[in-house]
Amino acid sequence: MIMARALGIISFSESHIWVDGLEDYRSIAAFSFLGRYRVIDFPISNMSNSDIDRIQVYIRRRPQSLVGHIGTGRHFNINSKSGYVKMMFTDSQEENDYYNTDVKAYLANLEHIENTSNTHVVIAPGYMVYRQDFDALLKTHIESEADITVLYHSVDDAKENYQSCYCVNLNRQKGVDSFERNNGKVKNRNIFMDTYVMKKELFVELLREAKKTSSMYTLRMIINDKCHDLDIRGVAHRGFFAPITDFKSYYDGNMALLDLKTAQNLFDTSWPIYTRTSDSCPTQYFDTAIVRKSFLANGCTIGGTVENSVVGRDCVIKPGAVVKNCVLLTNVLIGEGVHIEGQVVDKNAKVTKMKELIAEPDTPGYVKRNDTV
Amino acid sequence: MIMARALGIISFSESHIWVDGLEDYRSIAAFSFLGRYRVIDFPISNMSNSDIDRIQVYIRRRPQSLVGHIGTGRHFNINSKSGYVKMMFTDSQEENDYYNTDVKAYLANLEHIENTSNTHVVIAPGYMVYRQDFDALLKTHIESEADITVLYHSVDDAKENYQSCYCVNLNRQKGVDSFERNNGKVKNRNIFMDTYVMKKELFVELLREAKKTSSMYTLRMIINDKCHDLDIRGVAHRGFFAPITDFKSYYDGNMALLDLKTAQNLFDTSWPIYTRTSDSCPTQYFDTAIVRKSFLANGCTIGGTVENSVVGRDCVIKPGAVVKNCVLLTNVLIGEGVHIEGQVVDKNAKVTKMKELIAEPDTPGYVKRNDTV
Amino acid sequence: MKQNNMLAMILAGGRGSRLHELTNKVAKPAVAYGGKYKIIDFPLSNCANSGIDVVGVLTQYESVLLNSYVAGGGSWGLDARDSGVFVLPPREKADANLNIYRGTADAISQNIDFVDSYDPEYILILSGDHIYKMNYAKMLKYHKDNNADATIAVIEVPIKEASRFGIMNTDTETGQIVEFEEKPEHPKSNLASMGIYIFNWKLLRRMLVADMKNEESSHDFGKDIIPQMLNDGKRLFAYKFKGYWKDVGTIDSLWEANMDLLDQKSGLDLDDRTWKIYTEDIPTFPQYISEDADVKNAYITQGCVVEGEVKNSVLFTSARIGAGAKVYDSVLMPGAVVEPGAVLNRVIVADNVKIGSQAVVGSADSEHIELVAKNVKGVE
Amino acid sequence: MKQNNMLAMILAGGRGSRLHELTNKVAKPAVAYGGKYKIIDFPLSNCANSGIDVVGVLTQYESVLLNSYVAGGGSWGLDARDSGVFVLPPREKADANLNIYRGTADAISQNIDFVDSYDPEYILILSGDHIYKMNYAKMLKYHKDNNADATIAVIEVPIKEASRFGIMNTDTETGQIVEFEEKPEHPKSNLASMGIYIFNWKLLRRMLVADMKNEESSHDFGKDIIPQMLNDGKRLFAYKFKGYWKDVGTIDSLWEANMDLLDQKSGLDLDDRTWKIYTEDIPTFPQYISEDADVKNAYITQGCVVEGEVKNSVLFTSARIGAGAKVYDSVLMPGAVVEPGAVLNRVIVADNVKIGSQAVVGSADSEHIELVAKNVKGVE
Repeated sequence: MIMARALGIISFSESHIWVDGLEDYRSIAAFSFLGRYRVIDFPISNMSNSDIDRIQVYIRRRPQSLVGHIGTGRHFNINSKSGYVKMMFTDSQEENDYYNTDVKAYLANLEHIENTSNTHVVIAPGYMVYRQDFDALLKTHIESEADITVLYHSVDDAKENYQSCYCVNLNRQKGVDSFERNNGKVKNRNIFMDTYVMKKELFVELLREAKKTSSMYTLRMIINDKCHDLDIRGVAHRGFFAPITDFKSYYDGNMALLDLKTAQNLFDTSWPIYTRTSDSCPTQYFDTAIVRKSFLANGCTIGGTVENSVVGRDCVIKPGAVVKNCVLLTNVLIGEGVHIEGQVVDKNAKVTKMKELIAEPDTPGYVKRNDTV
Repeated sequence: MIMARALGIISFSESHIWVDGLEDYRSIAAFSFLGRYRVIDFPISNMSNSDIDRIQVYIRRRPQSLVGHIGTGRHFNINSKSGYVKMMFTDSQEENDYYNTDVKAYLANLEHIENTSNTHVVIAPGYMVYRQDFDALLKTHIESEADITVLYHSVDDAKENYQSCYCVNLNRQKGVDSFERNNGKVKNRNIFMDTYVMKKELFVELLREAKKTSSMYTLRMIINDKCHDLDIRGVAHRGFFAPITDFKSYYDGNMALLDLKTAQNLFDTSWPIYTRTSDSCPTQYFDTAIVRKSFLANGCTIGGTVENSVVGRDCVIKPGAVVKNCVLLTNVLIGEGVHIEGQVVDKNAKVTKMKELIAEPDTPGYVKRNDTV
Repeated sequence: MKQNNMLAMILAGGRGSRLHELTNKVAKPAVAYGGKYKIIDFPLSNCANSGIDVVGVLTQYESVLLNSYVAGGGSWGLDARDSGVFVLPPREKADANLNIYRGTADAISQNIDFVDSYDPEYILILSGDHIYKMNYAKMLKYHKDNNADATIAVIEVPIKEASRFGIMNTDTETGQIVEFEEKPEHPKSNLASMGIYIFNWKLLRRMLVADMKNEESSHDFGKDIIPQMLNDGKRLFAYKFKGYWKDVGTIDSLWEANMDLLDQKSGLDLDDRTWKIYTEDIPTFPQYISEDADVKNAYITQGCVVEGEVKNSVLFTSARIGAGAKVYDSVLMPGAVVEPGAVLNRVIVADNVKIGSQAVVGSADSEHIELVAKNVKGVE
Repeated sequence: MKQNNMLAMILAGGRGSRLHELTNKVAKPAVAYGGKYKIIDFPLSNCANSGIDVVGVLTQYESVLLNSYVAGGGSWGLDARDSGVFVLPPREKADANLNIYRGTADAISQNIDFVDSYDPEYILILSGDHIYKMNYAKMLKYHKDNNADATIAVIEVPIKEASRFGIMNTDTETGQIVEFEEKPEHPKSNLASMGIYIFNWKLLRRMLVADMKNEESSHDFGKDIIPQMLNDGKRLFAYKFKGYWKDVGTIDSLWEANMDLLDQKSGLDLDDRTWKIYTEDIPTFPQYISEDADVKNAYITQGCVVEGEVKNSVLFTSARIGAGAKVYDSVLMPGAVVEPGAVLNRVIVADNVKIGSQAVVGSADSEHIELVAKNVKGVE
C-alpha cells in the first residue's frame, strides 16, 4: 500500500534492564499486563493502528510464550499476505549478556530489513506501555526533515522513578544534545521512550557504524555519538506512559490504571489494543463478593473481597479472602481467609496456607510462578 | 474428540547427526525437500492425517525459519482452538552439544506434556521423510498390549547407507532386543525410524529415569536399557523412507523420488502432504526449454536443459544452461552456458561465472546459500 | 485416517419473531447470550470440540451479519485447510430459480450439492437456537455401534410437559425408536426430541430427493422424514442426553437461560476448560468495578464498567452501569448503557440501548420479562 | 490512523452463460484461470495489496462453491480481525422479501445495511470477471486529490472498437468527465470504462435510495447512476489505467487471456513479487516432467504430470498428459486428463474431464476455441 512507508521494529530491552522475579520465566514483552494483555500488545497495536503492516519483533531470550501469542498476526489486524508480524531470533547467544545487543540482532537479520520496500523504520520498545500514532509521528518526522526523530515523555518524578531509563537532553529547538542515564538527582526529566523514526538507509548505516565502533554498542549509543553530526529531534509524548524496566515499575504501571480516567486515556475506543483471546468465559461474582476499584479479566470466580487490584484471567478468589493493592497474573488462587496486600502473584500460584501476606505499595512483594504458599 | 488419544511429538536429531552445508543455516526439519516442501511437512502431515491434533515440535537451534513455516497450524489442517501445532523451545543451551538431549527438552516442557488429556504419545523425528498412518500404528500398539511400539524399515543397503542411523535388533516375536548404531558391516538391517508409540505415563516415567541415569542420556538410550524389562515391539514400515541424517542422504532422498512410481507411493492422494504456500505463480517453460525426469516447484522460468533434477521454487534456468542430477533449493539462478551436475545448490545462490560445476551423484557437491559463483 | 466423515448442518430457520426486536437486524442464531456469546457459538463450539470440520448454516433471514460473524470460522478454529463454516441462504441454480426454504428438510434438499461436495458418510442436523454442550462424536459412536440408519438425540422432560415436544417411544432395552409422536395429547414416554439428528447421508439423500417431489409433504424432518423412515422399517435410535439444554425461542426463555448462568447447579458450566465455548474476540479493556460499585451474584464480561449496583444480573460486552444505578434480575446486552440513578428490574436491555438517568424500567413482580429495545429517556 | 476507509464490492453478476458449461456449477468469478488461479483472485489480491480489508461479493447465482472458496478470506490474507470477504446473495429482511438483484446498482442498494455496518468513507465497485493488476490505493489518492464525487477507471481502446464499450468524454486537461456514452455508434473518445468506480459513500447512498424508488430506472451504474450524477453536475473523473486488462466473458476471451501468459510482452506478469496474486493453496506434489516429455512454451503448475508433448499451452493444477499425447494451443483446467496418444488443438478442457487415449479433439484452424466439457472416449 502506498501509505505504509515504515517497517516496524519492536526492540528488546538492553542488558541493564531486569525485572526481578517475573523475568525469570519470560521476556518483558510477554508479561501479563492489566490482567488481559501482554506488554507487547501495546507496541504491536500502535503499529497496526498506524498502518504499519510489516512488524519484526526481536527477541533475545525465552521465545516460547511470545511465539504462541503472536501467531500469524491476524488477531493484531495485520494482513498476513501483504504484511506480517514476525519473530526475529538471534542465533548466536553470547554468554556475556553485554554482547547480546540490539545492533547485533538487527545485523543478524539485515537481509530481512533491507529486502523490504519500506523507506523508513519505526523502532519501538517491546517493554513500554503507551499509546502513540506512529503514522502521525512519521509525518512529523518527514515534514521536519530531521534525520532521526525520537519520542520522550516529560516527568516530574524522575528522582524516585524511571531509574533504568535514559533521558534526552534537548536544546531550545527540541534538538537532542545527548542521551543520558537517569541518575535520579533531578525531578524534572525528559524520559527517553526508546522510540525512533528514521530512514531505513540511515538505520542500516548506523548499525554498520555501531558494529565497527564496538561490539558492545547499542543503537542508542551510536546515535548518542551522532548528536552533533545528525539532526536528531525530540517529540514529546502525552498521555499514559509506563516503561516496564524493573519490578516496581511493573507494579506501578498496573496500579496507575486503576484510576478510570487514566485507563480511558490509554484505551481510546478509536485505538483498539489487540491481544490474543484465551476463550475464557465471563467472570462470576458470588453473593459474598465485595469488589472495588479493580480491573478483572474474564474467567474469574470472585467470592471474596478485591480492592484496588488487577486480577488476571481465570483467577479464583475464595469467599473470605481479601485482596488489596495486588496484581494477580493468570490462574491464581487466593484461598479462604487469606489476606493479601501489595503483592504481585505470578501465574498458577496458589496462596492458601499463608493467611497473611502484606506489603506496602511502595515495596510490593512477589509470589513465584506455580508456587503454593 | 474421543478418538484423538495421542499427543504428537516431533523430535529433533541427536547430536551425532549433522548435514554438512545446509545445516549451517537451519535445522534439518526446515530443509527444503523436493522443491516444494520442508522436511517437517511430512511428520506433521502424517500426524494431522492420523487425527492427531495436538502436535509439539521440539527445536534445538535456529528456530527462525521453522516458526514462520509452522504458524498456527491452520495450513496443516489442524483446528487451532481444539488443537495446535506448537514450537517447543529449550531455553538453557548447554555449550556442549552432547548435553542438549531430547530428554532435557521434554523435561523442560513437562508441564505442557502432562497437562493434556491425551493418554498416549506418538514420537516421530522431524528429520525423516516417510508416510505412516499413526492412527493405525496406535491401534496396533494398543491391541498388542506392548509397552512401546517402534517403527523400523528393512533395507539391504545398510553397508553403504544409513551411516548415522540406528538399527533395531529383533527377536522372532518382533520384540526389540536392542538398538545399535549401524556399523556399515551388514547389508540387511532393520533401520530404526526414531518413531515410538507408548502411554504418556510411561513416557514421562522414562524421561525421569533417563535424567537420573545420566545427563547425556537420550530417549533411545533409556529405552535400550529397558529392552528386557519392557515389552517393546517393532513394526515394519513399507514404502518410501528417507532419513535425512547427512549430506548424502539428503541428496539421495530427493533423487530417489525422481522415479514417478516411487513418488506416487509417497504422495498418495488420500494422504495429503501439507505445506505453507509461498504464492508463487506457475512455472514458465520457454521455447528453448528441455526438461526430463524432473520435479519442478512453481515460480520457475526454464529456458535451458533440466535433467534428473529437483528444482525449487522461483528458480531461473537461463537458455543454454544445463542442470543435471541436481537439487536446487529456492530462488537459485543458473546462468547462460553454465553446466552444472551433481550439485546441491542452496537458497538464493547464483551460478553464473563458473561455467562447469560437475560432480558424480555418488559424491554430490554443494553451493552455499546466497553465494554467487 | 482423519475421522472427518460427518458434516454438520445447522438449521438457523426463519426470523425467530418471538424474540421481537432482537431479531430485527440479525437472524436468531446471531442473538447475544451469556455475556460474551452468541447463540450459534454453542453448536459451532460443540462441532469444533467434537472434531467436526465443516458446518453449513441454513438461514433465509438476514444472513448478512450472521455471515460476517461466522465467515471463515476462525473464532472456532474452523478455518483450517479443510474446515469451514458456510452460511447457506436459498440461491439460484442452473436448474432452479431463487426460492425460499419450504421446511427444515427442504433446506437440506436445496443444499444437496453442497453436502455432496464434501462427500460425508454421516450428516448431523442441528438447531440454531439451543444452548447446550454436547459431544457429537459420542453420539456418532452410538449411531455406529447400533448400526443405525438415523439417531435422534432425546432428553427426558417432565411427563406433564411432554405434550409440547416431539416424543420418542422406544424399546427400553435397545433404545430403538418404535414410534414418534409430534406433540402428542397423551404422551407414552417423556423422551423429547432435541432436534439433533445423525443420518447416513446416502439414505437421507435418497429420501430427500423423493420428498422434494412429494406435493403432500411439508418437507419437515419431524413431520415427514422421520415418520417415513419409521414407516419404511429403518433402524432409528434414541440417544439419551443428560445435561443442560435450553431452547431460547422467547424473551422469557432467553432471560431464563441467562439467569441459569448465575446458578452453579444449573449444569451449564461455561468455565469448563476441556469444553470451551469459543466466540468472536472483541478488543476492549477488562471489566472495571469502581470504588462505589456493589456487585453481587452477577456474570460480567470484558469492557463493562460498573459504578452502581448490580444484583442477580448478566452484563454483556461493554455494558456500562452509572453511579447509583440499580440493576436487578436483568440482562444487559452488548453496549447497553444504564445512566446514573436508573433502576432496572426483570428486563432485557437490547444492544446499545441507553436507559436515561433516574429512569425506572421493568418491575420486580412482572409476570413476563420486559424487552427494552429503544432508548429510555432520563428523568429530569 | 488506519487508512481502512474504503470498502470494496465485487459485482459477480449472474450466471455468465457465455462461458457455457464452465458456469454450470459455479458462478463466473469462481472459474479457473492461469494454471492455479480463479478469476476472483485478481480483484481480491488487488484489494489485499491495495490495503483494502473488507470485500463484499455480490452474486445471485450458485453462490455455494464461491462462498466456500472465498469464505474467511484467508487465501488473500483478508482474515485479519477487521477484514473479511463476504458473499452477498439476495436475502429476506424484516422489511423486504427475497428478491433477485434487479441491476448492478440494485445489488448495492440491497446491501446498504452491510456497507453501513463498516461505515466507510469511500466505496469501490469492481467487476468479478476481469483479469488485471491495479493499485486501488493510487486510484483513491487520485479521487481525493481531485476532490471528486466519483472516479471511474478507464483504459484506452482502439477507436474502432470503442463502440463496444461505455465511453468517457473528458476534459483532456483535468480528466473531468463531461459526458458518458454507453456503446456509442460514433464514439468521441477511446477511453472505455473498466467498470471500476470509486464513490463517496454518503453521496452514492443517497442516490441509491432515490434510485430504488424510481420505477423508470434499470438500477444500473452505467445506465442510471453515472448519467444521473453527470446530470446533477457532480464532479466525475476518469482515472487512466495503463497495463494488462482483459474481460473474460466468453470461451474465446478466456482462452486468449490464458495464452497471454505465454507472451512475455503481454504485460501481465504474475511473477512480480511486489504484487502477488494469491489463491487457494492445494496440497499436491510439484509438477513432474517425465523422461520422454517434450515441453515448450508452456505455463504449468503444481500437481501436473507430463509424459507427452505440450506446446503453447497452459496446464492447471493436477492436469495429466499421458505418453505420446500432443497438446497444442490448449488450456487444460484442474484435474483434466489426456490419455496416451490423444491429440488436442485449440481447446479448453474443463475441470476433471478426461480425453481418452488416441482421441483427437479441436482443430488447429478452427475459428473459435472448442470447450470440451464432457469426457471424450478413447479410440480403440
